[in-house]
Amino acid sequence: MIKVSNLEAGYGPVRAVRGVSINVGKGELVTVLGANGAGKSSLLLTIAGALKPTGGQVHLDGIDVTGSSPERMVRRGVSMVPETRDVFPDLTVAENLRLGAYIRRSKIDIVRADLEKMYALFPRLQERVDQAAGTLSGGEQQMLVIARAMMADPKVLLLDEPSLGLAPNLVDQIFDMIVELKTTGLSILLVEQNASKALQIADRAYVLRLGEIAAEGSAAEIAEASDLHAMYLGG
Amino acid sequence: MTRHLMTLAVLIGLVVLVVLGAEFAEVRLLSRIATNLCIMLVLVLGLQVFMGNSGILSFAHVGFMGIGAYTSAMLTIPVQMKGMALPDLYPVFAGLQMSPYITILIAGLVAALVAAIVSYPLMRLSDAAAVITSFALLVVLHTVMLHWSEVTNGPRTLFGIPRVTNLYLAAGAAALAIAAALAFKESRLGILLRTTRDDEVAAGALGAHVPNLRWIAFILSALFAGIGGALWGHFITSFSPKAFYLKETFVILGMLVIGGPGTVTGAVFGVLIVTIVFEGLRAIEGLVNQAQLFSEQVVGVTEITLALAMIAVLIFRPGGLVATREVGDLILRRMKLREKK
Amino acid sequence: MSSNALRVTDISVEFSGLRALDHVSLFVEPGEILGLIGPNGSGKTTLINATTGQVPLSGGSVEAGDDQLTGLSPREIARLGIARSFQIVRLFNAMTIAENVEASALAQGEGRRQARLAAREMLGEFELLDRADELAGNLNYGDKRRVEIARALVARPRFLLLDEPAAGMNESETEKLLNLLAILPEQRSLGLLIIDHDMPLIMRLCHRVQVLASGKTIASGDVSSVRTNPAVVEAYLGSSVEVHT
Amino acid sequence: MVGFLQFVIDVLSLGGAYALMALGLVIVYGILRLVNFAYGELIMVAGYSLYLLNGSALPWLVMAAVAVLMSMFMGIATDYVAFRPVRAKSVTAVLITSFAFSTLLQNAALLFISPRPRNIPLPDLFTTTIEIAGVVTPVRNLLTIATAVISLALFAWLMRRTVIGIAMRAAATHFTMARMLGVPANLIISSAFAISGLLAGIVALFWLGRIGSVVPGIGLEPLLVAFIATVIGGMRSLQGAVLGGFLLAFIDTGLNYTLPQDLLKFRDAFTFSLVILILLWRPEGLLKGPASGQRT
Repeated sequence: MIKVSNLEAGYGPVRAVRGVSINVGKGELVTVLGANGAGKSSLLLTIAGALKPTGGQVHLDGIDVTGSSPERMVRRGVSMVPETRDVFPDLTVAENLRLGAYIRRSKIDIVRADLEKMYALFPRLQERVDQAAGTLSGGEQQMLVIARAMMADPKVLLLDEPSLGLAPNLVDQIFDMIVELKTTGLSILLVEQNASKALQIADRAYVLRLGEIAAEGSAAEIAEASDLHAMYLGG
Repeated sequence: MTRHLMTLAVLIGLVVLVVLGAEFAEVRLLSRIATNLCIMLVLVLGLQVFMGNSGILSFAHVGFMGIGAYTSAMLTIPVQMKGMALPDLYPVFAGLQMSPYITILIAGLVAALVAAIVSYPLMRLSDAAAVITSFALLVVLHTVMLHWSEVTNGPRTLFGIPRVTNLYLAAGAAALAIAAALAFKESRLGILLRTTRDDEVAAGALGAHVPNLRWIAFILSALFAGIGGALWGHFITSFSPKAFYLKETFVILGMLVIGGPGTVTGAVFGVLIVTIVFEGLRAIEGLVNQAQLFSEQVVGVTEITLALAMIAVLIFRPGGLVATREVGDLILRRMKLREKK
Repeated sequence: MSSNALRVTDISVEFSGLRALDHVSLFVEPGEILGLIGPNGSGKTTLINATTGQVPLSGGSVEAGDDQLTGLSPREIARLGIARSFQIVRLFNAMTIAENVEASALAQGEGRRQARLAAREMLGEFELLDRADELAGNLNYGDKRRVEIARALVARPRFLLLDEPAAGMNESETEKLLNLLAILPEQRSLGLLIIDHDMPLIMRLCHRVQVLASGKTIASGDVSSVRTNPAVVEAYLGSSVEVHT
Repeated sequence: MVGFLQFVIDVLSLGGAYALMALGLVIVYGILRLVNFAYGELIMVAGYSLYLLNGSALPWLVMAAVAVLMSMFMGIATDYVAFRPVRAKSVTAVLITSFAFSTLLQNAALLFISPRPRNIPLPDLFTTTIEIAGVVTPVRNLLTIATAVISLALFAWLMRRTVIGIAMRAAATHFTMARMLGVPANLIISSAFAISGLLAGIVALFWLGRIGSVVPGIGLEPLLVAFIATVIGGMRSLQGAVLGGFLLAFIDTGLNYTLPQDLLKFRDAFTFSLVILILLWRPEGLLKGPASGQRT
């Protein structure tokens, strides 16, 4: 589905992503683990087109999409949920979701049906349909940004730290929803700090360290083999 | 230290060249142009002191130029002419007539004082808010000049101002302005103010007092503007409030932006280049109008050219022609490079 | 805790209803290096911003020795000898390296001549003297970081707060930085607070470590005890991973 | 009572025009955080379009529509000439380029048309007066009120109900996030400039209708009005712009009614001093606008 080869990216002189190669198959849930500052978010932003790569390629379904603008990536079927959880605070929940379906705005009936699906998946959002998104709780905002990304009907979903700053029971809920989204055949690339949770639901995993891939394998292998503790807390 | 002296020498040398060129050519028009150029130097350097070091665009500058021009005019118009030139003048000033050389300085001080009072609260603002308030300040100053007929003769032309500004006086003032602008830039205050220009937050975290630094530069800038305005008034000898509004603002800003607001060298180069191009265009405009090639007068070509040049400079060379290093610095660096080879 | 320490007592910070810091306390002794760690979004940078007056406190107090810092502006706090660096380097890019460092001394109220001497001396120590007249904006990343630290030190701070000084550095640059920072506290008798994600760096450098998660302190103490603290492990890794030690 | 009604009509008709002007400035500022100094020239462009169409056989409404379209076109052109090339560089750079562009347009009018005022075609309706409850008022004033109400309602509908409107409001807070949903950045920005031009074009009809002619410097006063109104109301809030417009009209009209003659000439100085005071008291204006914002 998505194939990233030797990707390089950074902010000015800072090289955040250094020659990273990963791939995500169709319907696969792949997680990228790593300590803070390992380059996980930069990797996702680069794939989504929000950060310009300085080297390497990104292929989507075999087509070279390296350096496409974010709006084009969405049209090609790659949606991103950034870690900053950017709801549009002054827009209502319904308006946020409507904007999520921007690229499909002419297909009114299909969009309406998808909207109902999202409300079924996130009933909390339906209760707050006309509320300004800025007034939602952190967990509700997380649900909103995921639902909003799904409204573009993506083939690939890039999720950046969905558990960030949420209470444990909410984290469980969010992860349950990610699993449910996966059953629809969606390919998911999940960046997480919460390694144990991510490894429980992922098919495969990569470990990023200082902008480079330090380990890769099935979720079980990674959980088994690599010393996560050393990676996060020093060894 | 040497590089500052080098800069000073080169820039003042340029002024001297302009003076000598104008004198030896023995063309009256050239002398006029050179005098005007030197006055522009004072005004543009004044704007550079504030805008170049603080990074904040100010529209109010020519307002202070106007204050200077009117102050010096009011104090120097011969007593016998005052009844005609300024019929509404307050009686206290009616019998007053001072030496222009003193009033030019007073003009600068009055402009600086007004700037000190009105700008103090504005210096906390940044970005768009700062620019809009400076624009508002220009409108306020203009409105006051337009209607305070006791001092300005209202919207009508004020005449009878003694002509004292000649090429040497203007060139002397320009040389002083160059020295003062350079000295300020390299002074304690100048360095600290430039840190606030490059990064306001980091400057605050070092302990720089952002509003106070800006305020001092703004006052100094108004001092230049006031003196420049007075010199201009004693050169042109009659003017109305129209002379201190958007058109003049545009020219002064254009000179600074094209030359490079960040350096004194840039300000000087900007004045030189724009003046030369302007005079060239104006001559062509004059010829075309004289030949009556078109049914109406051709006007506005100079402004259009300047506007295009400003936009082009900001797109292709955002810092202006001389963006960060003064001319002395550039020369010494080149010499060092050559030595190494 | 001695009376001349930097003391942050029970502070809270709120951003539009969200609690970024929730009753956090810490202290840094002169001559000591304290590491502040925690997962993303745990409030580390906010703590530095709150200490140096960049964000207002909604509760608690900050003192340095006998000086009350609560409610002061960043400028006043800087003048009381608290220096900081930023997560993203913030140099004065259109000014020379020398001017960058000099400005810091000037901002402390030193005269032009002393400031220049102090700046030269500092640049000498940082081996930046031969590049003093280069524009700061043209430096490479590692050098920018070093200029930023030199700029902070020339103000002779009592306490220096560094926000991710090693972020974006390669291993040799990090090593250089580590050697530089390790000797600072004793050499200049200042207290150093350092945030970084590079755990090996924190381990080798810090005398004590404090861990934040979701705006609260979840652990503090010496490096090895913090590493094996179950709450810390959970904050970093999630609950169900076994701890290898 | 008659005096009061007169006052209300004056405030509403002036306020309607002011509010539309302010809205046109804010819609661009809200999204890009950049002030458009060439905004007043949109009025000038509409005016000269009318002048050039004068004498053609077209009905006035068609001429008016063409003038408004020209103003929209020039709005978009402003973006391409003055904003787009320097947008990423600095706030000051854009202020200067838009100021330069403003001067460029004015002088182009001076050069290619004339420095002297040029008459524009107006429908008879604009010059007739009407008596309501004892108050004699130009029909133009009532038309201004009606047009302002309709335009404001349309504008509100556009921003609340259409996808592009919602996208513009979204872009005002998180520009990059809007792009990550597939909203093209350039479309949003061009739309903002087009709407800005549309509003200026509509105001131009009434603004010029009062004077009957157009000169190259015509844009300055409406620009000043828009500045003051937006600063009072809040530079980033659409509602604030409307509020600021009506408030300014209230202040202006109030000063007109109350200030003695010899102080009235300083009215602009008073209102601008007020701007400065308001910015000091509330740098954000009366209404704060969206919670956060970023430039592209």
